[in-house]
Amino acid sequence: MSEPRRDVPAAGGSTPAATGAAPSGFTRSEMMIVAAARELAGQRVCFVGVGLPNIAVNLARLTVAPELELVYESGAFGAKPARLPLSIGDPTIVTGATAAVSMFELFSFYLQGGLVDVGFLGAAQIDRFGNINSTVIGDYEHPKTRLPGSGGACEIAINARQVFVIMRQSKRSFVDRIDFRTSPGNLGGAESAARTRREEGWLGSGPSVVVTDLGIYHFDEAGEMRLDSIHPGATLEQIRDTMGWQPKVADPLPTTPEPSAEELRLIREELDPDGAYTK
Amino acid sequence: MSEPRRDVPAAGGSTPAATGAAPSGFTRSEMMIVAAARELAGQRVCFVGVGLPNIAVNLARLTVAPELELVYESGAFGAKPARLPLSIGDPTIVTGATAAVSMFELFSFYLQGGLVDVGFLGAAQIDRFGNINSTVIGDYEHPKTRLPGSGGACEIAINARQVFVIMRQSKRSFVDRIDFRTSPGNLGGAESAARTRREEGWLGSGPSVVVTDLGIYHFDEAGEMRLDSIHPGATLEQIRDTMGWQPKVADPLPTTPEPSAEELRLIREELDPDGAYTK
Amino acid sequence: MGKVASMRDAVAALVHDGDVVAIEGFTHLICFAAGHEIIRQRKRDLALARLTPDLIYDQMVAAGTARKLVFSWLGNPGVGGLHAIRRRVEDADPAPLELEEYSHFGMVGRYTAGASNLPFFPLRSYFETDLPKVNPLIRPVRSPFGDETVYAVPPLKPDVTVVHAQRADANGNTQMWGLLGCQKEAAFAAERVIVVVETLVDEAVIRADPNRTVIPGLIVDAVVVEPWGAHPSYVQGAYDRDNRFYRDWEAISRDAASTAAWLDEWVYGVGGRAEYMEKLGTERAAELRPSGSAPSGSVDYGLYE
Amino acid sequence: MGKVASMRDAVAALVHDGDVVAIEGFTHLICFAAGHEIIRQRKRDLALARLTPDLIYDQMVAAGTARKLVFSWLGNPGVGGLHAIRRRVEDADPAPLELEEYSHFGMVGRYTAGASNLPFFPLRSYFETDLPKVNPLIRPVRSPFGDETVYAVPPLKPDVTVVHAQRADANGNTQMWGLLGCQKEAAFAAERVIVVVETLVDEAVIRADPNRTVIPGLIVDAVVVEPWGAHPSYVQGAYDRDNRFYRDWEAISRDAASTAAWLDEWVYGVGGRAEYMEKLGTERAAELRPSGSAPSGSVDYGLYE
Repeated sequence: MSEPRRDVPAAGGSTPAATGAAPSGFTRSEMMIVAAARELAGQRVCFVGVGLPNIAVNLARLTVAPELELVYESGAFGAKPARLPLSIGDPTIVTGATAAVSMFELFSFYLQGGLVDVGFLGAAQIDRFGNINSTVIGDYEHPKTRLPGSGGACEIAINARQVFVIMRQSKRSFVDRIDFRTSPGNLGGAESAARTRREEGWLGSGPSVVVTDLGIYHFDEAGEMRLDSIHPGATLEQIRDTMGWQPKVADPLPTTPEPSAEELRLIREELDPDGAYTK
Repeated sequence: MSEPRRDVPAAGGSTPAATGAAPSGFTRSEMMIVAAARELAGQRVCFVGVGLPNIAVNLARLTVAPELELVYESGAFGAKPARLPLSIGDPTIVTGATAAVSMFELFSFYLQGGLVDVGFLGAAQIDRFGNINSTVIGDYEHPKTRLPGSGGACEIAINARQVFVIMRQSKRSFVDRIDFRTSPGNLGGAESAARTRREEGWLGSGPSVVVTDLGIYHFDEAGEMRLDSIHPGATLEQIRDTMGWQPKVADPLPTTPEPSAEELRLIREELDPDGAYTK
Repeated sequence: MGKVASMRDAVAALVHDGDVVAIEGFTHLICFAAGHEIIRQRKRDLALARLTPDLIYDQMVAAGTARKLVFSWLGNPGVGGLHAIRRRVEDADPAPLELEEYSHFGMVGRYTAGASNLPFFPLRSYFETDLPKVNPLIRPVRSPFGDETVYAVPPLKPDVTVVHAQRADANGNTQMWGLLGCQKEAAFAAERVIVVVETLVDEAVIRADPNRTVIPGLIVDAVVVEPWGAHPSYVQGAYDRDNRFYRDWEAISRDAASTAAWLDEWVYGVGGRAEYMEKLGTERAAELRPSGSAPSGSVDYGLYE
Repeated sequence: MGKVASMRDAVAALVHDGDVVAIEGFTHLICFAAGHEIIRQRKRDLALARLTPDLIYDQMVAAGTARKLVFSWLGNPGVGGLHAIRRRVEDADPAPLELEEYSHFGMVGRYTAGASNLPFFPLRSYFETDLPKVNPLIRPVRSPFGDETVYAVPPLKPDVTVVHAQRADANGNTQMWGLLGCQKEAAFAAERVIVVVETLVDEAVIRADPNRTVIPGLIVDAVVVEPWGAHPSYVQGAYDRDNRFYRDWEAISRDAASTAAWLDEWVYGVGGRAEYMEKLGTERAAELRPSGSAPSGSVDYGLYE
């Protein structure tokens, strides 16, 4: 499962920076969702787990990307859920879908077959090149924390045309060196990554955006994360305090436009009326 | 398709030996079907095309092998045809079947997965070791006669636990040396074939019986065809005149018991009432 | 109307000279209507892929559309040979025809590798046969576990795959039942997909039974509504195989002139499938209808609101 | 009654200490009832295979049935961790647990190779990840076409696969709808297969819709009729996922003592699934029913007489 476990309230406490509302009457989670949705403009097929990516994708369909088609990692395609799905395999994503397919078909024909434009990944750890760890903290054989593992993440990273990462920032998660590489990003840099992808026949061109509770990062020519937009209310100091390396910062650095009234209405009234994911 | 094209009336003239009724009011085709059906005693799962094998298998279900299950090469399983199927993909084998599966599933899980006890093959040419040609007469690049080719025959020969061959005898078809090896039999002999099968991981143990219009052959310790039973009305001279090599003959050589009244009734009234295959 | 197009427009836009074309369907749902339109539009130098070329490729080869066949079984099942193809193969009459030959499972593996973007598909076949000797694209591959060697076939990625089905919606979400062959794999493997259906249905019909969907609209370029488009093959639940035509073809195709005359009358001489069916006559069509219905019954997906 | 057996008899006869056991189902149709019976019968040293071990394997691991997990994603989806498993992995408490780890597609490929009797399954995954470093059974394989190298996983052939489904006949012909996961592959790959169904149906129901059959009776050893056998997971059209229990498990399983107490009460303390459901209460069960029906509609296979 590619859903970022840490995005779910029950999964444990938020990081300090993620706590509390942003200045203008919307939460950091709402800003994160809106920012991710806007990044989906022009995209077509998303491979998606539930939780924040699901809401972001559905918001995008209602706003910037009406043509977006969802492939759920559980095998539902073209879902029209009658309620907000509570898990990646919620029966509500199957009833009324255009197709429900086996995992073999999903991973072979949809994902590896090259039909997926955008895959979403969460992470326990990410480094500056977008390499991701969701397997263990500490040593693999004797882990300090045993995390869920790859699920479909490593094949999503390799076969989705591009990868979107949605996760909250913290010193624990934005690290100089990840403990285990579950999903490859830009490896040691853009040039070697491009060569490797070509030689090994990857369909994907790697991570294209990281949306956090504090800002939006893209990857520069060196393949390194660069802060390209800072969310309203966040500061560069907060950004730096929640990362294990000194991030590159766009100059000038724009502020992410606030969620519009319509975007907020859609989230609050239609996509997550109980606030399960966006409180 | 594994059905032997030559078994079908429209496919062209019969060989001389196959012409005419056997002595006691049954045809050579009927004798052939009955002999093949009896050989199926104790078998469970058959991979089958239409035509003679289909009738033989259904006769066996009604007589010596009530537990027999049919896997049609077109993907129907557990068929209960409401009429005699006229082709391997006749819709009557699908309506009322217990399963209808894709070719991928059929060849991967049923056949290569090892569920098939008996596969049926026809042949344009067969040699003394049961190696089969259904591809070309003459040189492959410049064939004298272009035959249908393998279809599923080569994987049936390798993965069905054993192979039954049903074909009429003639000098053209029972040959010293086949022009092209489409489906492997006992290769150059039993010993090398057993070693090859073991080393290459075949599931099948090769051909176990050849039923013709004149007799029944099994394979001896050397892996060579041996005439084990001669049909009523056939002579050893006829046998030898319709083979390209001097066949081994069991001593004593029993005569195949004639079709029983019940066997003939089942064929004529239930399995092939129009005599499409058994005239 | 989404992707709905006429057969003429779909073939004109999506099938090009020189393409690798797969009109799939194992005995069932063979789209003769698309093959005939390709003949009428005088497409040339096609590489025709199909497990069982069947009458439709014999007709397309006779009409000069093809330079090559990629196949596993070449015959008129239960009847005889494919004589237009045999003339070209045995006598180069009127021109040679390139053959690239596999077994059924090899073809299925090729489509599966194509659909899955795999560089090869492994299978336990071809051992000790002459097929790898005459087809250099059947190659041994060594397992990285233990010492075993099996065979491998390369991906087959048609430029166009044509699939006939019982029904689809205007977006190309396609459902079929009965024998499924390898249409799914051939469609996912293809660059472009034409779906031809007996009936265009509302999206709600598709959405009522998502497990019945074999091909998602996502990979479909055109939906052609062409009832009887599979005749003389058949459509489960809609019409039977026209075995008489399969038998008739044996005589028609044994001679180049009678084959050409048949093409003139039944392909070039009609504007499309509707006219072809008119010519065939309602009586013959009526004979091919099932004798009754055999409903699948309905299952419940449940409302989860 | 063909292969119909009680859960107790099926598990006693078909699951043995030391077996490789797969109770499959991706979020849907997870057979908790079989897992609980395996716990009650105190099976030991099992190697448990599943893409997502989910709560059922956390419970089976907590109960001491397992020596090993073969898996791809270890968590309580949307909620948290699997704490009994984590205690054994992180702290060897009360004993170590062997892990053999793949990705989802790797597991699917393993079952597919097992079902197909292939020595390996190739896939485009694992490039530049650390997974092959910690699992020597993920190995590179070179394509015989061109220079490409992809990865391969070995076949997985469970001794027993358990599949939950909506319905089967007494011979084990099994139909399911909704998310299909990789139950088909896991069942064909297995030495023995137990099918657990909500409803036993007449063979005629199966035969009415042959395309709906996912597992043929041919490979099934026992059919267990156990309504609600997938709770707290779900059965499309029959009942919803009990998300409350998934959340509750987070607290229950964080502590070894409360986990043991839960097992005492809900597994050892009941004779089987019927008693478990009685204990759960009709009110909670009623809440899990779908809010209405969503019929698939019927298709026509046609009578061909």
